[in-house]
Amino acid sequence: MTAYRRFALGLTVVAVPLVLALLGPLFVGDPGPRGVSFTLGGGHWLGTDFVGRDVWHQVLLGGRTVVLTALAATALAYLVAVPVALVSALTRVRRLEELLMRPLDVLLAVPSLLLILLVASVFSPGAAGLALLVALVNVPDAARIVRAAAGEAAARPAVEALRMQGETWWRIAVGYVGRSALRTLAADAGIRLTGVLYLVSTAAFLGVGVAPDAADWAVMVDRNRTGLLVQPWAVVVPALLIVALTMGTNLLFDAALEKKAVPGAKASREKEGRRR
Amino acid sequence: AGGTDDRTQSTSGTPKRGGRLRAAFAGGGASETLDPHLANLFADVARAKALYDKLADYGADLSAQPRLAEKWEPNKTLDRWQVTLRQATFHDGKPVTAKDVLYSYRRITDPEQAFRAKASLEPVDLDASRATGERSVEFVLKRPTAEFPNILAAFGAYIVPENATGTDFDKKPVGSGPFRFVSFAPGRSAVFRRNDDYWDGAPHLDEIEFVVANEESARVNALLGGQVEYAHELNPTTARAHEAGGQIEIVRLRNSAMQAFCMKTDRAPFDDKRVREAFFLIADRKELVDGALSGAGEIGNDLFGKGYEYYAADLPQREQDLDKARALLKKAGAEKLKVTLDTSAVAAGFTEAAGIFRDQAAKAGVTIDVKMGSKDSYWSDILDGGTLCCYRSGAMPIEAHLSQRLLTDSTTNATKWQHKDFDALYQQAQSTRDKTERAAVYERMQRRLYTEGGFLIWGFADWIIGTARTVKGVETKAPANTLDWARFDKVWLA
Amino acid sequence: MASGRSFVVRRLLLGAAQTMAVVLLVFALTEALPGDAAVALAGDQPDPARIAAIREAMDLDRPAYERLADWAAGLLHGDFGTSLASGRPVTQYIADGFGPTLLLAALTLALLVPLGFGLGVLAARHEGGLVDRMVSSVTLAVYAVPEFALGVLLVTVLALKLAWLPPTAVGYGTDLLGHPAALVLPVLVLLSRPVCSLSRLVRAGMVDALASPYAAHARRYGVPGARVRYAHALPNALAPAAQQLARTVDWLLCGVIVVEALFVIPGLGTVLLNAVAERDVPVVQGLAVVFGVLTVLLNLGADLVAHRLTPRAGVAA
Amino acid sequence: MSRATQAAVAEIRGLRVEIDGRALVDGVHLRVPPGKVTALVGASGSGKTTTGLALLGEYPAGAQVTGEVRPPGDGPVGYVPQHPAAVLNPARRVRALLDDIARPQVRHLPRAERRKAARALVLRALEDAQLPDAEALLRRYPHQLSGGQQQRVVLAQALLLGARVIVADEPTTGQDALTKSRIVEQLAAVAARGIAVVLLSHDLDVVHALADEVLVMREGRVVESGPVARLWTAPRHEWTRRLLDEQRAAPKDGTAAESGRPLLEVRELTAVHDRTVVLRAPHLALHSGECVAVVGRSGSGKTTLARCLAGLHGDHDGEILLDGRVLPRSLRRRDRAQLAAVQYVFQDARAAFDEHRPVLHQVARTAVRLRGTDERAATAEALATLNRLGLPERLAHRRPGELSGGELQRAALARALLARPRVLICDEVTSGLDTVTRRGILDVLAGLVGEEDDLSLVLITHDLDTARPAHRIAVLDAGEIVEQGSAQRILTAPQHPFTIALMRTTGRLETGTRL
Ligand SMILES: Nc1ncnc2c1ncn2[C@@H]1O[C@H](COP(=O)(O)OP(=O)(O)OP(=O)(O)O)[C@@H](O)[C@H]1O
Ligand SMILES: Nc1ncnc2c1ncn2[C@@H]1O[C@H](COP(=O)(O)OP(=O)(O)OP(=O)(O)O)[C@@H](O)[C@H]1O
Ligand SMILES: [Mg+2]
Ligand SMILES: [Mg+2]
Repeated sequence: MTAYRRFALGLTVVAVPLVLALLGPLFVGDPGPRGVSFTLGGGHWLGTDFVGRDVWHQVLLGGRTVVLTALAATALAYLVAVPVALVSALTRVRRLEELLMRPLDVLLAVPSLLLILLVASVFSPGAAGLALLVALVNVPDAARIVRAAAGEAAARPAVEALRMQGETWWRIAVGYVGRSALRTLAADAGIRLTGVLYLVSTAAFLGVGVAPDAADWAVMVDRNRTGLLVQPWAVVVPALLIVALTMGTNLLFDAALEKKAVPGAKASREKEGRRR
Repeated sequence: AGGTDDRTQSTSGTPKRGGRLRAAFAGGGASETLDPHLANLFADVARAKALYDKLADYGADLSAQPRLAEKWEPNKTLDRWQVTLRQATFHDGKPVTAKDVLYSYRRITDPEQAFRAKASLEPVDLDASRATGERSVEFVLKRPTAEFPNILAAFGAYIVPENATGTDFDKKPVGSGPFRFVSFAPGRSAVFRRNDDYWDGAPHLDEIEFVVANEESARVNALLGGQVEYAHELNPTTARAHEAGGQIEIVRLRNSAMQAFCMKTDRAPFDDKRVREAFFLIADRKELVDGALSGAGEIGNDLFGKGYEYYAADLPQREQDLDKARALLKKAGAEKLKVTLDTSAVAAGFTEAAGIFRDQAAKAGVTIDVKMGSKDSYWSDILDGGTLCCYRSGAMPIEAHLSQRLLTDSTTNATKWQHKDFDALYQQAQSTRDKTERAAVYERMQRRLYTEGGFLIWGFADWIIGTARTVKGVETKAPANTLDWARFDKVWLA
Repeated sequence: MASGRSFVVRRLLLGAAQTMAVVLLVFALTEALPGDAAVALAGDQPDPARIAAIREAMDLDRPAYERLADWAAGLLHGDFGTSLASGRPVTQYIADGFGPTLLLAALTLALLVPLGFGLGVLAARHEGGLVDRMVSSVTLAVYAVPEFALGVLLVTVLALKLAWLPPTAVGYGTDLLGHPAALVLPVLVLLSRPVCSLSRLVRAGMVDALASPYAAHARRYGVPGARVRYAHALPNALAPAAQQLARTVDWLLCGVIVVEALFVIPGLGTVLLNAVAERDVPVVQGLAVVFGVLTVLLNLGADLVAHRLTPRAGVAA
Repeated sequence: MSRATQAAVAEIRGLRVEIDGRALVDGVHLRVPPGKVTALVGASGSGKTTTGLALLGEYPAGAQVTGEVRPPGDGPVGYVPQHPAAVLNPARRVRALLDDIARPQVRHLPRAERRKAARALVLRALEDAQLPDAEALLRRYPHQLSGGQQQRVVLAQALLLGARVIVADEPTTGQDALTKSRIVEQLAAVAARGIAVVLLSHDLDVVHALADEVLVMREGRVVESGPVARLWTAPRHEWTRRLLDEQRAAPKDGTAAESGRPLLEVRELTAVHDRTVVLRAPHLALHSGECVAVVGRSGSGKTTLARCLAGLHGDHDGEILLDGRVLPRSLRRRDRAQLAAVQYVFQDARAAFDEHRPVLHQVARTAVRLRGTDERAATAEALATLNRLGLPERLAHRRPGELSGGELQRAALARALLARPRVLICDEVTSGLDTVTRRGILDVLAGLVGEEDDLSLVLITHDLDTARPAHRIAVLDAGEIVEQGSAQRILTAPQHPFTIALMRTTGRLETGTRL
C-alpha cells in the first residue's frame, strides 16, 4: 500500500528505459537504407543519426549494452572497492591501511585519459575489458568514499562486541559496518552508474570496448552531439533515456532505504499516532 | 538559395578599408610557434601566410601561381631554373633578395632540422644553386623537374629574412607578408597589423587577430555571438543549420579534402588486383558522402584531384556493383573475406566512413572489422601496418600526390604502390616540356590507378568556413591549402 | 593533537613517495603509448626519415630511463625541463594554464559548497517528501545530461538567443577576471555534476544523522533547526562528502577538458590534452608532478576531515 | 494536601501505546505538578521509559497511541535518557554540546557579555551535575568519558536548559553512592525551585530520598500510586511489596576466597588514555570459581580495567595472564578459546548491539562462533539462557531498539554467557534492573559460579549491595587500587578512607534521609 506508493515514482521513471533496453532488441525491425546524416523525415520518425541511420532503430538497439556494461562495471568497481575500504576501516594496523589505500591514491592522480588511451592502443579490449577498465578507474574513488562512510561505524562498540563474539570478518565488515554505510554506498553507486555510462562512451570513441558507431545510448549522445541543433532527437532521446535510468534507479534506492519513521522527530510521530 | 546570391556579393562590391577581423581556427595549444617553416596546422599556415610569402602558391586548380617570384624559366633539360624575384620588402624595410631566398631554402633543408618542406625541396641541389643577381636565383636540380614551380609553392616553403633564427620568430617575426607582427600568445591568439607597403597592395583590414578554439562548436558559438567574424573548419551539420538562417555566411570550399580507403597492394588480400577492383565496386559513394560527410562533398572516382589541373575527368564514374564485386572475389578465391579496417578519430568522417563501408561490404559477403587506432600516431601506424585503412588528403597538385605517395621511393607510400614502369612514367612526365604531352602521360598514370590502384577514393569533402555577414571578399573557389584560402589581405569588413 | 601532527607528517612523507609513483607511472604510460613526439609532430606526413631526424633533434633516440633520470635530476633543482614540441620551459606551460583553471575552480567551489550541502541537507530534511523527490530528481537529471549537451544548451539559450552572456571566452586569453560575464556559463556547466554527487552524498549521510538520537536530543532542547542540521548532524554526515569534495576539486584543477574546450578557456586540462596528443613527455611529466602533489594534498585534507569527525576511530579495539 | 488543586504542568490520561496490537503501556494516568518529584518505579520492561517519552510527546516508531497526553506547554523539557551515550554527538566536544544549550539562555544579554555568561552557566551546570575538573572535560569527546561521566554530562545539559519539567530516566545508574547522593541533592534543589521532576528509576533508595509521589508500574499498567511515605510504609499492591522487600533483604555475603594458582592474573598494569595514566593495577588475581567485585567511583577506571582484561584496550603496559600464560593484548590476536575464556559484558548495552539484527540471533552467534555449536542448537541455547534471565521468547525475536534498557542489559549478559566463559567480566550489568530482577540475575550468576566450577566473575559496580555476594572486593579510586580483600572484611571493616566514605554514603542513602 504505502510501500507501493513509495516506489511508484522511481518505478515509473525507470520503467521506460528499462523496458526499451531489455525488450527493444526483440522488436527492432530491418534497419532500412541509410539516409543523409542528421536529417528529419524520410520515414525516420526520430530522424537519422551521424551516419545516416534511423535513430529510433538505434534507440531500440542501444539500451542493452548500456545497462549491462554500466551495471557490470559499477558492480565490479564496488566488488573491489568495498572490501578494500572495509579492511582499511577495520584494521588497527596503520601500515595495512596505508598499503591498501595509498596506491589507490596514486591511481587517482594519474589522468584517466592517459589510462584509457593506453589501454585503447595497447590491448584492444572488448566489452568485458572495457567493463574492467572502467571499474578500475572507479575503484579508488569508490574505495575512499566507502572508507569515509565506514570509518565511524567501524569504531562503534557494537563492532567491539562482535569481535568479542569471535564473529567472522565478513559478518563484521559487510553485515554490520557495510550495512551502516549502506545509504552512502547506494547514493554513491547511483551516481557512479551514470558516470560509468559516459565513460563507456568516451572509451568507445578512443577505441575501447564497443565500436565507435555502436548502437548504445551513451555513444549516441556523444557521437550525435554535432547535430544537436539540426537534428536534436538523436541526442535528446537517448539522453532522456539515460536521465530516466539514472533518476529512476536513484529514486528506487531512496525509496528502498527510506526510514520508516524517524525516531525523535516529533512531528511525524504525532501524525502517525493520530492516524491510528 | 539566398546563400548563392550573398556569396557572389561577398566577393564583389567596393572594398572598405579599416577594422579588425577576428578569425577562429583550431590550433596546436601552448606549443604553437610563428616559425613559418614549422607550420603544420591550418592555423599555422594562416598565420604564416599573413606574415610571410612563398615564391609561388597554388591557384584554385592547384597550378602554381607566381608570388614573390615574378617569373621562372627552365633550361632545355628542365634541370636548371632561373627565378626572378619581384620587388618586395620585409617588414623591417629591407628588400627581399636572392640571398634571403637561398637562406630560407637552406634553413628548410638543414639536415640537423626536420622541417616539413624539406621533402618537397629534395629535388633542388642547393649547394649548386646560387644568386645570379640581387633579385634572381638560379636553381640547380638533381633531375629534370617539369613541375618545379610546384616546389616553390610547397607547403611551408616560406621566405624569411637572411639569418632569421628560431628565437626571432616568436618574439619579433619579420616577413614580407601583408600583415606585420603585433603580438602572439601561443595557443590563444596572434594579432597582426596591416602592412601598408605590401607588394600586392595593402590589405583592407587594419588588424587581424587569429584566435584559437579547438572545439568546432566553440568556433560556431563565438561566430554567432559576435566574438569572431571568421570561423574556420565547420561541420557540415553546422553549415546546414545556419545556411538558411542568414545569421552568418557559410562558405564551402569545394574539393578540399580527398576521402579514401587505402589498400596495401603488396599484401594479401589486396595484392590481387581483382580484390582491389571488387572493393572499388563495393563502395556506394553516395551513401558514404551522405553518411560520413553529411552530404557536404562530392563523390570520388578513385582518382585524386577532382577539378585540379591534369585530372583525368573522362574516366567513367564508378558505381556500386555488388554482383560483380562478389564474382570478382570469387574468382580471386576470396569469398568470405575478412579484413580489418583501421580508422581513428584523427579526421572528420573517418569513423563514420569506416562504419558505413563495413555495412556495405557485408552485403558483398566481406566481413570488415573496424579497428579504432590512436589518433596521435595514426598516420605513421598506417603507413606500413595493416591492410586497409581510412585515408584523407588535403589539396595538392596531382603531381605532388603521385610523387609523394605512389613512387617506389615515395616517403609516404601508404598503398605500397611500387611499380618500376609507373616510376618511369613519372620521370617521363617530369622531363616533358610540353604541357599537353605531359598531361597525356599523367592521364596514362591515372588510368592505371583507376583500374588497379590502391586508393579507393570515394569522395571529396567541402571545406566549410563561416563568416559574419559583414565580412566580404572571402574567396569561395579556393580549396584548403591554396593561395586564396585563409587569405585575409583581400577581405574587408562592410 | 600530537597524534594528528604525526599523522600529517607521515602522510606527507608518503605523499612524496606517492607523487614519485605518479610521475613514474605517468612516464611509463606516456612512453607506452604508441608513437612519440616525433611521430605526433610528423602528423599526416609520416616520412620515416623525417621522423628519425626529429627524434634525433629531440634527443628521443636516447633510452627512456636516461631521459627520465635527466629530467628527475633537473627537477631536484626546481627545473621542470623544456617542452619537446616548442622548446619553451614547462613551468611556463603550467603557469599559463594554472591561472584560468584556478579561477574557474575557485568560483565553482565557492558556489558548489553552499549549494551542494544546502540541497543535500534540504533533501534529507524532507526525506521521502515532495521536496526531497524534487531536489533529487532535478539534480540527478542535470547530472545525467552530458556536460557537452548542457553547455550547448546553455550557450544557445543564454548567450545566443537571449544574448545575456558571451558564448565563449575566446580571445580573452588568461585575462578572464576582466570578463566576468564569460565565466558564468562555464561555472554553471562545471557545477552541474558535482552539485548532484555532493548533495546526494550529503543527503545520504544526513538522513541517518538527522534521525539519530543526538539530533533528536538537540531538537528537544530547542537548539534552532538550522543549527541542529549544520552543527550537529552535518559533521557526522560529512566524511564521505569531504572525500567527494576533494575529488571534485581534483577534477576542477586537472580535468575540466570539455568545459575548457567548449568555452575556449586555456586551462590545465587543455594543456594536458595537447601535451598527451603531442607526446610532449616533459610537459606531461610536469603536469603529473602538479597533479600528484595536488591529489596528495587534497586526499590528506579529506582524510583529516574524516579523522577529525570520527574521533573514536583512533581508540576502538 | 493541596496537591490536587495545584495545576499540573503536564498530564497523561488513559495512555495506551500499542505496537503490533501489543500494549507497551496501558491506561496510565500521570500528573506532573510543579515543584514536585514524581517517581515511576517498576520492573524492567514495565513501561517507565515509554511513559516518560510520552510526556515529551515521543513514541516508539510505528506505535499507535490512544488516550490523552498533555505535554508541558511552552519551552523544552529537560530529559535525561536511559542511555546517555546515544544522545551525545560523537563528533562534537562536550563544550560544544553544552554551549549550544547555554546560548539561548544568554540571548537577552548584550552581545559582548554573552560568551562569558554562557561559560559561567556551563561551568555551573557541570558543577551541579557533579563533574569536577570542568576544563579538561569540556575539551573531550563523548567517547572519552566514562559511562557515569556521560550520564552526568547529559544531566548537566538538562540542568542547563532551565526547563520547567525534567524527565530523568534512570539518572543515577552509572553513579557511585557518593556522586549519587549529591545528584539526589541537586534534583531536590531543582524541585525546590518549582521545577517539576519526573523520575523514572528502580533505584528505590533514590526514589525514597527524592520522590513526593510514586507510581508503581508493572507490565505497562500502574498498579499502585501514592505519596512516597505511604507507599514505603504501607504498600497496598503485592508487587510493590515485593520490590520493597527485595531491597530490604540483605543479600547473602560471599564466602572467603580460595587460594591456589589464580585463573586470571594482572601484573603491573598501567592503562593510558591519550597519554594520561588512568589506571594502575600492580596486582590483581582472580581464582577459579571466585567472584571479585571491582568497586569504585564513577570515572575511577573500572571500565578501563575491564577493557584491558577483555583485550579491548590495547594502550596499556604490564601483563595479563590466563592460567599463567600471557593473554594477547588485543582481542584480535586472541584465539577462539581465549576469546571464549574471557568475556566482557559492555556497560552500555544499547551501543554494544547491532541495531539491525534480532537480539536472539546476536546472542546465539556467540555459541556458533566460539564454541562451534550449530545454528539450531545455539538458538535453542540462547533462548534458554535468555529465559533464565527473564526474557521471554517474544522479546528475543525483536531488534535491540525494541527492548527496554533492562531487557537489553540482560540480553547482553546472555550473549556473553553463551560463550561458556571461564572469566566473565560484568560491567554494571545490574544497573538498569529493578530490585527483583537484579536479585534474580545475581542469583543466576552466583549459581553459575557455584555450580560450574570454572566460571569466575569480575563484577564491576559502584553499588556495594551488588558487590556484597562477591568473594573478594577491590576498591578503585582515581585509577589506583586502594584496597583489596575479602568481601566481608571490606564491607565490615573498611580501612582506606575512601572505602569508608563510600560505605557511609551508601548507608545514609538507604535510610532515606533527605539531606
Ligand atoms: N519500539 C518498541 N517496539 C516494541 N516493543 C517495545 C519498543 N520499545 C519498548 N518496547 C517494549 O515495551 C516494554 C516497555 O518498555 P520500556 O522501555 O518503557 O520499559 P522500562 O520500564 O523503561 O524498562 P527498563 O527499566 O528495563 O528500562 C518493554 O517490554 C519493551 O520490550
Ligand atoms: N578515550 C579516553 N580518552 C581520555 N580519557 C578517557 C578516555 N576514556 C576514558 N577516559 C577517562 O578515564 C577515566 C576512567 O574511565 P572508565 O571508563 O574506566 O571509568 P569507570 O570507572 O568505568 O567509570 P563509570 O563508573 O562512570 O563507568 C575517566 O576519568 C575517563 O574520563
Ligand atoms: Mg527504561
Ligand atoms: Mg565504566
